[in-house]
Amino acid sequence: MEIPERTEIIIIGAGLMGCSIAYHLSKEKKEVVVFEKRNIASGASGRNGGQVIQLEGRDKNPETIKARLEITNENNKILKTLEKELNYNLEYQKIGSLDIALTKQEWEDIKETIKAQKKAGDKEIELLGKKETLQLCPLLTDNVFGSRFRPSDGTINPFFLTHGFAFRAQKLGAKIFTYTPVKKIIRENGKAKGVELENGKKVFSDIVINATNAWSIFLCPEIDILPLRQVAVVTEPVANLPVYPMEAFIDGDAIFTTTQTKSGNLVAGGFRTQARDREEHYDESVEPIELSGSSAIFKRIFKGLGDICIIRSWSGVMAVTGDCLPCIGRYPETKNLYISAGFLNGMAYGPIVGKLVAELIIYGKTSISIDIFKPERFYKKRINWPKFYNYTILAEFFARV
Amino acid sequence: MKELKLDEKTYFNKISFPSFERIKKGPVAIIECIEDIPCNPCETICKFGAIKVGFPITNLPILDEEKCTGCGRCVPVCPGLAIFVLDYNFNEKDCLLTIPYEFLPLPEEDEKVKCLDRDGKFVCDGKIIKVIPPERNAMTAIISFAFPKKYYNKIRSFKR
Amino acid sequence: MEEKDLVIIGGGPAGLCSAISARKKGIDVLIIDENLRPGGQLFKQIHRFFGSKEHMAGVRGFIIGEKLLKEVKELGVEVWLNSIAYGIFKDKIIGVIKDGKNTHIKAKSIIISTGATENPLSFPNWTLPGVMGAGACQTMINIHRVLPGKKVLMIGSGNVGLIVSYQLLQAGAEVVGIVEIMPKIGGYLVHAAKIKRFGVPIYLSTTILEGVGKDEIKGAVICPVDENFKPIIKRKKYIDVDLICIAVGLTPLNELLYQAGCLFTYKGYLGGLVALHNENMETTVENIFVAGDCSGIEEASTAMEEGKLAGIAASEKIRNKKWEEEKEEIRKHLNDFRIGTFGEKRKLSKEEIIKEYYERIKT
Amino acid sequence: MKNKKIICRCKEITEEEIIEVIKKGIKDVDGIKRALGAGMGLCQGKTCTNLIIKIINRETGIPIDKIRQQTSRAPVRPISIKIISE
Amino acid sequence: MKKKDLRIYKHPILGDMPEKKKIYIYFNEKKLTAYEGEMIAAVLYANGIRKLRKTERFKKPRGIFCAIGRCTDCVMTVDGIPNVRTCITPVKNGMKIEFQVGLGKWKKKIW
Repeated sequence: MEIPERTEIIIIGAGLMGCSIAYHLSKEKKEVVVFEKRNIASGASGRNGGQVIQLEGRDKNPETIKARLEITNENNKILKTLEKELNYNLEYQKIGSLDIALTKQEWEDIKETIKAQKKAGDKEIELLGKKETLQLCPLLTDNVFGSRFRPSDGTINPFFLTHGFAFRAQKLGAKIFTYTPVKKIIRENGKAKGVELENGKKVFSDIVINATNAWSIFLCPEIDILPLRQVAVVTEPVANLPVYPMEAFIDGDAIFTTTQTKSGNLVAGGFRTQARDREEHYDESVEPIELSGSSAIFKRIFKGLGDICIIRSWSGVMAVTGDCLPCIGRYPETKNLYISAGFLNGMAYGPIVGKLVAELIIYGKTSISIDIFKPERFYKKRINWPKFYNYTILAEFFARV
Repeated sequence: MKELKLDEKTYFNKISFPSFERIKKGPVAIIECIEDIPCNPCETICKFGAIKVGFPITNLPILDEEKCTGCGRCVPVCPGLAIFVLDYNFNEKDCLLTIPYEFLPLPEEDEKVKCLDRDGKFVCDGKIIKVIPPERNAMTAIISFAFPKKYYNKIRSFKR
Repeated sequence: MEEKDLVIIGGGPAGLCSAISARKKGIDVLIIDENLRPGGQLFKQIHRFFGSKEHMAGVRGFIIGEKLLKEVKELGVEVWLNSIAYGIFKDKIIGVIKDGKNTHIKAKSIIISTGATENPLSFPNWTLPGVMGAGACQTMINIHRVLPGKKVLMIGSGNVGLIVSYQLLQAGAEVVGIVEIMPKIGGYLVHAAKIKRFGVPIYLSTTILEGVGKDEIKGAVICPVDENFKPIIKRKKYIDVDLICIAVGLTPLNELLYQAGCLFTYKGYLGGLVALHNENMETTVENIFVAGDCSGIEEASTAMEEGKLAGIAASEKIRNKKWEEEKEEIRKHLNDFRIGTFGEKRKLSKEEIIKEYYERIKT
Repeated sequence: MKNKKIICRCKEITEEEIIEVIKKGIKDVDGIKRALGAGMGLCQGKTCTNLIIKIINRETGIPIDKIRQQTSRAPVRPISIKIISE
Repeated sequence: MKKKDLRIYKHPILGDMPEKKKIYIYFNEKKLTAYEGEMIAAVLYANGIRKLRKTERFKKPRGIFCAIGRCTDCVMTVDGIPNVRTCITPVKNGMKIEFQVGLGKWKKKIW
């Protein structure tokens, strides 16, 4: 397949966002070319637990809760029928998710969060006491205080989801070029004209979309999106364990456990990273302390899983914006340039965001408001990110601002 | 189905096969090693300097048939089990072939055996004459068996 | 965290020899091996090795193994058995599971001698019990001393296929045949002659179409191929076997080298992807050395020489001394081995590796 | 299942499935792993990687030395949680 | 019993099998003789048992493939723990080995 001289739309990045956008645009008969530095789903889309969690974290802000719920609810709706639509096995299972409290303080925080989220209009979430939590998940440690349960959350195979979009998009005419890194976006007179590839070749287009998440800043430096490294371990496949996508805080770190795939591999991980400066967050090797630390999550959260074997570890880089919400929409001051980046929890967004970005490009507006995610909010705004950071330091940073 | 065939032609003209004159004179080593294998224990072990590999050690071993006494020391040391000793004049009608043997159970002296060619095909009957037990040669037994002279260049093995 | 001068991962012929040569230079050496005893594949090699007197020619592999073990013991090399080096991390930190405990060792220098892995060959029903690697079969009969089948079909006539067939005969099995897809055998004729004279047929230009059986292998369908290696289906033939062994080559085991960040190159004659290294067996990561099959598939004899070389070279750096003459002597031995039909190509590949090492280390 | 050739023994991915994905444009081992899960089973691709390379080579004509190979991550053997977490 | 024993007691190169302590293991409740130091899968193969498990997706039987603990084909449920690589796990007296179906079941109570 030859790289064309020009095309209607160029998408940079073949992660979940890029592929979902490519699919939705191709469906509308747009001519789409995707450039990817490595493979499909090589970045965060292939390095996550596959949790579909609508309101990850402990959001207590009614405004963001509403906006996030509106969009992720729609995402869940899409997921219900997506397997059929893409004709691809996605291993989607709607089994609910838990946010568990392992200390009294966490338990108070969860109760407060639920209060705030219910008040903001969330009718679904439940507060489970210790007994109910253990009933739902008898594997959990007896040290659990209680949990937040959201029944409509679940898990999906992140590889298959991304490939499902990619393959379908290709079938509809999209061209995906892997191992074809983009050097820069060509911008002239306030307009995006196309991209220049690493090999020097220029490809022109009417529209350019930056969907490179943690790598976004290299192409669109005006919006300061921070890479945040995550480490996880994967176990051998285990049959029939009552495990849900779970969030918790341990020693100030956000951690998660889940079943990554239907075949029963358990995944545990979090932002338990040894990385210090920005550069190191892109490092995809795993340190010994990260490997043992991530494995230890299983012991902290569950009881009796000690004999299950770890078969793999990985690290990958998520992305954080100045307010922890993604940047989606038209790029300020540069016509025909769009961005969809800054995701910490892409599975809950990918399918719907692809659809909304396509709507925005084709119709100039979206069926659901994405105002809260608009890129303007950080455009050319210097964020005083800490030079050395991990999750804990960032949490403090956000608490301060 | 095409099979790998091994017979006297495989080795003829490719090695310094002792001349028939020499064979008739008495015990002599037959070295069926026709590839450039980096290996020379046969040269090292021969007290009479009858086997030459030289340098490089991938050279094919060359037998000096006049120097060879047919002592048989080279038989168990060949990693390829490719050296035999033939005593053409064992008796009036039979010749005697000495081969390395690494199987159990060992045959017994005087035992009747079926003689096989290089492809393992039955050729004629024969008789075990001598068995040197494996312990003496790092677990390679040395067996001498007799069969009609006319098969001297055909037979290389036996079954019981 | 424990700190060590030299850690050798894999106590096969290469690893043991590098330990011996480094220990002789006064280096504190630790060998990590995942088996219950070191020696690697030597203990299943019950045949006599080729070579010359200096290289224990004519001695059986497992006897060489015992000799090396004795030497390692006498020299006081520390050996961790039943220990898994599960990862190499930054700054030469090795993760090891020893006695059921997770430990980390920081090494000044590491020699990776993890050996090779058998190549698979897929055909219908190759997943059934009764299909296994030839090396696996060799482990079963010579280490575990259990016959995994009584009537055997061997796929591949390289030296491994030929030698394991012979050893199957020694273990009391019947080898129904050896199939080879090429028009000539892959290994040495002497090895082929050893089994032919006991009546084992070697089918050339022939392949396996499928394994037959419901729960276990009961037979196999073999079939001649044309000059383009396409099976001539109408001439296929069913044979009764209960074990199919796959002997279609080896691939260097380079997972740890990859984790250590070493650069690789592809060399078909050496079994696939191999770590770039210089004439001292040092990889593109300083103070990480490689030796034996994991630096390219050759023989145990070359593995041992490479091991010695790596052992001395690693010692040079640790002690800040030079033993150039000794190394030169070993290189000479290596060149002695790398001649002949198989050796020549490997020698060339090895030279290319060293050349590429210097090209890539610059950039 | 009859006469289907399994390539990844752990996840039981067949040759047909791999070829189908290659036809969709995936041309390296890592890509096949991500698209199908081949090589992500208990053995972590130790057996199937070479076979997948050969299939890619046969289907696409890309020389074997140009086909990107799978990566490796610790641990190289399955290790129980209770041991590795210490 | 003797008839089915596929151990190689006498070997032309390796000599007689060294004497080892006799122990017993159970395969699906059937009592089998084993010798200390033997690997689980080797004991089963010695007794003519080559089907060690059935796979998850296609429900096909599997046995030993690599014999060195890499391929994970020989995994079985040992003392209630599934996915144990039996080709490199030595037997212990009284060990309970079970044919594993699919991913296996944790017989050992884990919660």
